[in-house]
Amino acid sequence: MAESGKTATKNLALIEAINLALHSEMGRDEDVVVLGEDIGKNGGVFRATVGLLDAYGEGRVIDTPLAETLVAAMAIGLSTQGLRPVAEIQFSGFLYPCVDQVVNHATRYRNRTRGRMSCPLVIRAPNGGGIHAPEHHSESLETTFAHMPGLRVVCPSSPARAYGLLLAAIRDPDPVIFLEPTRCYRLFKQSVEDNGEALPLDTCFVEREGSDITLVSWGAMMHDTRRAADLLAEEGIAAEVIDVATLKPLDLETILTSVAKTGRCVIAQESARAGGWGSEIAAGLAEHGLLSLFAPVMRVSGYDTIMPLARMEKLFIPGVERILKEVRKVFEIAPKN
Amino acid sequence: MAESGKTATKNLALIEAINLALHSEMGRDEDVVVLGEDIGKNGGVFRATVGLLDAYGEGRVIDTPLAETLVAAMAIGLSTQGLRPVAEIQFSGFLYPCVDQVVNHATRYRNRTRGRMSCPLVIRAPNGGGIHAPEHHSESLETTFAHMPGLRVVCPSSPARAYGLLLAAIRDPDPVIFLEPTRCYRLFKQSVEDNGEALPLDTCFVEREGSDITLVSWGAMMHDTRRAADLLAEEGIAAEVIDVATLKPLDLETILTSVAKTGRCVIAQESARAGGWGSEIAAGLAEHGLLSLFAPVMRVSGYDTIMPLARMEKLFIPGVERILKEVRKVFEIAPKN
Amino acid sequence: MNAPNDTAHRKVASFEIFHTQYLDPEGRPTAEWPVWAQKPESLRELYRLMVRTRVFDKKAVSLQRTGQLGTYAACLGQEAIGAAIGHALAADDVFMPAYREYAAQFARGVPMKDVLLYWGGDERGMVYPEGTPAYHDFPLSVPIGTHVPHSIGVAYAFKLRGEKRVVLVSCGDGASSKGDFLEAVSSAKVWDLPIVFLVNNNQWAISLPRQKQTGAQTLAQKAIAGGMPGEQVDGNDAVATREVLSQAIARARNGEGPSLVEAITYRLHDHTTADDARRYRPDEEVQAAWGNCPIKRTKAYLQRSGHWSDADEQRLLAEAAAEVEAQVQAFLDTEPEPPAAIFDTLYESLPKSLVWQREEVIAAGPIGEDH
Amino acid sequence: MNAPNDTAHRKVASFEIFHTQYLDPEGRPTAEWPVWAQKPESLRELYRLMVRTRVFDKKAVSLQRTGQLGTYAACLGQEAIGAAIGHALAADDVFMPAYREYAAQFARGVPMKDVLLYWGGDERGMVYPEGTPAYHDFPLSVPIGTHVPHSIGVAYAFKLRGEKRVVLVSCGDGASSKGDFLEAVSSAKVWDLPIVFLVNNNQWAISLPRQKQTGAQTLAQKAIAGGMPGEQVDGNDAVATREVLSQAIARARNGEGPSLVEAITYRLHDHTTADDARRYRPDEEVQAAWGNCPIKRTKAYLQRSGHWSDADEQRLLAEAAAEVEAQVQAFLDTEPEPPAAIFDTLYESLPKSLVWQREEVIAAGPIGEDH
Ligand SMILES: Cc1ncc(C[n+]2csc(CCOP(=O)(O)OP(=O)(O)O)c2C)c(N)n1
Ligand SMILES: Cc1ncc(C[n+]2csc(CCOP(=O)(O)OP(=O)(O)O)c2C)c(N)n1
Ligand SMILES: [Mg+2]
Ligand SMILES: [Mg+2]
Repeated sequence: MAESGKTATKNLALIEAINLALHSEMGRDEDVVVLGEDIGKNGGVFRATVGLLDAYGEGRVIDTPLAETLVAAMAIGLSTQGLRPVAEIQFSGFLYPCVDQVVNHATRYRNRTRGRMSCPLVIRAPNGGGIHAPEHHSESLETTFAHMPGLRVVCPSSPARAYGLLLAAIRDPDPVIFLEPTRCYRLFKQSVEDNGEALPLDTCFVEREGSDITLVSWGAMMHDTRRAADLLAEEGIAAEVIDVATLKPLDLETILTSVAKTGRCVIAQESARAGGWGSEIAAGLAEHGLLSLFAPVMRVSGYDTIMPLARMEKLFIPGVERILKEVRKVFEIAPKN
Repeated sequence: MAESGKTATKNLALIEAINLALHSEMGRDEDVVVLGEDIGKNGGVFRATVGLLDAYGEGRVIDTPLAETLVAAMAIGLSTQGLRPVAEIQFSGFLYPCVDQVVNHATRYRNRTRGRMSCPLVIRAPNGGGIHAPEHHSESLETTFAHMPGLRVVCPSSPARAYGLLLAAIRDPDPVIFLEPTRCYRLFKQSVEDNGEALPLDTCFVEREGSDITLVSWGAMMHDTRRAADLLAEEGIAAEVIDVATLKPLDLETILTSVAKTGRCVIAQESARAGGWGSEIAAGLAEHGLLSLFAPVMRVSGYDTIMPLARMEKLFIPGVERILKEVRKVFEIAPKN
Repeated sequence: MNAPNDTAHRKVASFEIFHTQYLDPEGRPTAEWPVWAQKPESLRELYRLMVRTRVFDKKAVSLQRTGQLGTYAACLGQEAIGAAIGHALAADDVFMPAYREYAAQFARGVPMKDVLLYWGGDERGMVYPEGTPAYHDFPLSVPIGTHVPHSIGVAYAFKLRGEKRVVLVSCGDGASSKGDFLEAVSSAKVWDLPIVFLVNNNQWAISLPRQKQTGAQTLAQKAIAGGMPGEQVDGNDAVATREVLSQAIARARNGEGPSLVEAITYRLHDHTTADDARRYRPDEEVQAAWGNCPIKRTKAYLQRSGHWSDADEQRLLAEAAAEVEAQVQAFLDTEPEPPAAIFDTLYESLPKSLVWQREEVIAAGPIGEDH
Repeated sequence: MNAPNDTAHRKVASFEIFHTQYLDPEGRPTAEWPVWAQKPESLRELYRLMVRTRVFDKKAVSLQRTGQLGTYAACLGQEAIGAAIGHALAADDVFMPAYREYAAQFARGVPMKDVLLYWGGDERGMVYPEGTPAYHDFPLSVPIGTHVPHSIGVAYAFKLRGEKRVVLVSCGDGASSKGDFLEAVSSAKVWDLPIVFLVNNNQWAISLPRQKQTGAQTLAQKAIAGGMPGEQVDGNDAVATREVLSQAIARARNGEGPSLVEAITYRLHDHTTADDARRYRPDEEVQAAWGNCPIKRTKAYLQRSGHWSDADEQRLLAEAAAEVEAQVQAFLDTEPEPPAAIFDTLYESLPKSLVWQREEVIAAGPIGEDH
């Protein structure tokens, strides 16, 4: 597996890395099946499953009727029989009908049977706005799921990480919600090695080291966070950038270690502010990092309002400017010495 | 309305106060209808709707088929026609099938039609554990809903507050999720005046003043929090006790004002810890109250595990002991001068 | 399972599903028409509405292709269903559309501009003008099938108040697999609610063909699960669709309860402008379906019977083009809302704890014009 | 809507629903019995299972009444359905119960003690012994109807692997209104999956009578919405229920796809021990329903035909009492799990960030014995 010297390296967009991971894992493990709406001949509305039907056939590439509760429930049933279903929900706004099945069954069969049964399944969906899509196509669902015990929630932010985290999610023996950053699907390419190596599902990634402030984010907002760090660097501010990647279980350690060094923290999320995952991280800092903090923990976030339709969505999604604004507030209260 | 001298005062348990509020508001406003499973002849599995069928008839007291998505959707339809539906979901664990309807429609009709339509509805459900009920009957759902824009989420903690807040919820022109503390339904009685007066839906209640530490909670955990404050008082620690009551929109001001005075804060919630509403409050403190904090903000909470069946549920639900333990940690770090 | 015939077995229920057609694809009547349809002006009105809708639809697609509109869901080839709904409903009935019944919306007073605003990403496209029947209609519904059970509450409200109003809720063949739809159909008859469930069966749900959507031989028979009448109609036959809907509406209005109508049509266009149907369906199928075009057959009938001249056609096309042009212009001229709008109708009045967010958005200033 | 008969209307589908009964309430055969049932021992086995289940059921209720068990859902009067399932399924088939089919669970190897543990609030009541058919069955399902669509995934897995196994999933009349149930029924036939949907129609869903649950005349006809066979059976007739289920299972196993069986019975007990049915249903109805008791009629037949003596009855009752007593004792003797158990099977291995929570629970010590 790990003989990466022998494996092909390709320059891929994030959606292509997802497709590669699916191809690669379906080839490696015949228990992996994919299911969802329009994932067969059509290859998925975002093309994540292109080519799978031809390569693995109708049995393992399952076009489902238009019924998201059924998709989740079917994945549960498949997973209890030792298969490894990877279900696609077309947009995260249509994940809500899966919530009952996920929280009342997928996360519970193992626990309620004390290990006799299990649900090694993945539910993938594009997440977040920024592509001028119709109503209900731009929602951010990560916190709704991350609050649920027994789940893993993963939000990749780059092609290489999407590849490695999706492999990990498929191989994980428990249910995983895998939320892909829609607006990064084709935003940039990255070299991805098809080496079959999974990334860890319990670790935040420190992408960039810095001593002045810790910037924490995940998913699509990582893109803006990276750009913010670049701009800050030009001003002589060294930001440490952390990609949370796996929101649940949360690797607070890595964030605490960073904040212990920098004393400042800004968290950037796209979802509505109240009760978002940024609040969980800030609460962790308020409990375990209070004494290292020089300044308030600022959250940059979507507003507590309905995601606007396309024409106004930019007002909702926080970009680089809003991140920088909060960073400046932090340095105003606690200037660099 | 407010001529309280003329109205009857009764000593009521919380569930009786709910019933009184429903009776009273159905009498006052003929647009109020109630719907749900077993709410008619049976009077609700917890007896919240007892007597309504006899008093107001089959038209306004609607026994529905066993379909929670339908119950939520029907409430939405009713509310768009100017009625004021109050839907009961039998246990909060069965609220999940309502999530899609609530987040994708109830909270949105007003916004998406720029005010042409609206959804003045209430969905009530018992919430939380502690009554040795079967599987799925002891869940805590408040944060799942409180994260959703456009909603109000209310968790009453006493008979009088349940009465006043439920009236407010029914009269509110927007959707309200009303989560009643199951284990307090018959735990204690309180004098409740049937005066038709609603309580505010945007205010935390400072129940008890104190200068040493702020204890924040809501719903059933208020009961334990009150007892913790009593015990602390015996030790000479003056706890200020805040009942959040309306989780969304959150009145952070009142909590900040208190913490500015006490410098210490412990938040008690029954739900799973990660991404619970306690995290939202702690994050608010980490942002706006950092400079007044003498000690870390501690969260007392259920664990990040599935609510155990009855035999072990006590291990999950934090009681007075766990609250006191966190309070002691706070005073260890920041002793009373 | 064959019908058993011994004393152990007793038949307890039986059901039949009928299909109705009055006008065949060549524009020839297949039976004696209902009285209303025998008046030439009735059919001319349906025809005009279908043509105006098609002119609009084509324009909307081209606006999208030229970057002036967001994703758009065309109704090409399905105009008869919308037109029939528009004509069958009374002004104070309530229409709950899915998203391909623009003809019905136009008939009920939705300006074409509003449909463009909606797909252009502007919430004001769901406001609809006061004083029109559309003012108490529902907006388009994107989460498939989820609007269908709202009809239960709306119709219950009518019944409770003794109002003789009817709800017509439409959705696609795909939607007929959703729990929300199925729960509504299962329970509407419990209260004998005045609802017509219209399943717009255009044979495809994006790439899923009808026969993979459910094992049921017809979608009309989903009605049987709710104990209500279910029937099929040729959805490209405006006469039959209008007639079948009118009868279902009349039953509902008379207290006879709900019905389900499956209108069979074909989605001639891609699913939306974001879709490329060539990936999953053969071109021959689409070509063959053009032969069933509802506009073609209505025109053939009207012309053959001497109720429509070439001059009529020219005038209609010119009027429709002018109307669409004006509406497109009105759409393009619509300034974006002020930023505060994203908070202003969130609640009836904004909770005080959110005021700072609204102020932040205002302070950040209006968005650039890149929609 | 009456059946129309002019050239505009064409019949496109028709359906019939049958009801099967072999043994009437007085214990008299209503038709020639299937071969298997003609062997006296077959019926005696069903009878024994029903009686053991009733003895258990009564004991469970009394344990609850004396504070030794949590809320319990009795199966009084519904024993024939569980017994028929238990006998109709093959060992490696999969059974997905709702919660009133204890007889089937016992037949498949679930110890009575496990059922008590479950209602006693102990997750170990869902573990089931390795080596029994129950080991690959599903546990009881409390969120009504939500387990039904799991059958789609399980049956799909069988089909994909070419295994000739069948899933039988049971649920109540109330469950037949849930979207989860309806979505599963709507789609099972798409893949011709080997599933039997069993609707245990005991006339009541807590306080809601069957006729307020849906407008459908029968629940069997919900099958029509999925294009599969649907039929009613007298669920208090163990012969008919076993026969109808066996046929549906055989069809499924032979690749002929899913079926839906509505077994008509009556809930003689309160909904659960937490319910008081006198609030909402007349006592006369319950008294009348006792006349249909499945145990009474089976015994009447066996005795009349000379296949069951008073001595047989005495022996069975004594054996059942002893069995139940032993199981109750085993239940009462079961020590609570160690506190760490609430974390130990949450994930396959506990994420490191949760280890402190497990340690905190352990440090707090075991709970007091107040269950
Ligand atoms: C709940 C939900 N799931 C998925 C989608 C994505 N989607 C949009 S339209 C569509 C197909 C709808 O098919 P049908 O109901 O037949 O309507 P049609 O588009 O053919 O008119 C899908 C899957 C959605 N909008 N909502
Ligand atoms: C989703 C859900 N909603 C509500 C309940 C509460 N509840 C428990 S049993 C029941 C009635 C079930 O009726 P039915 O399906 O006919 O089964 P029965 O109990 O009659 O066997 C209800 C409403 C539940 N357990 N799950
Ligand atoms: Mg369609
Ligand atoms: Mg029942």
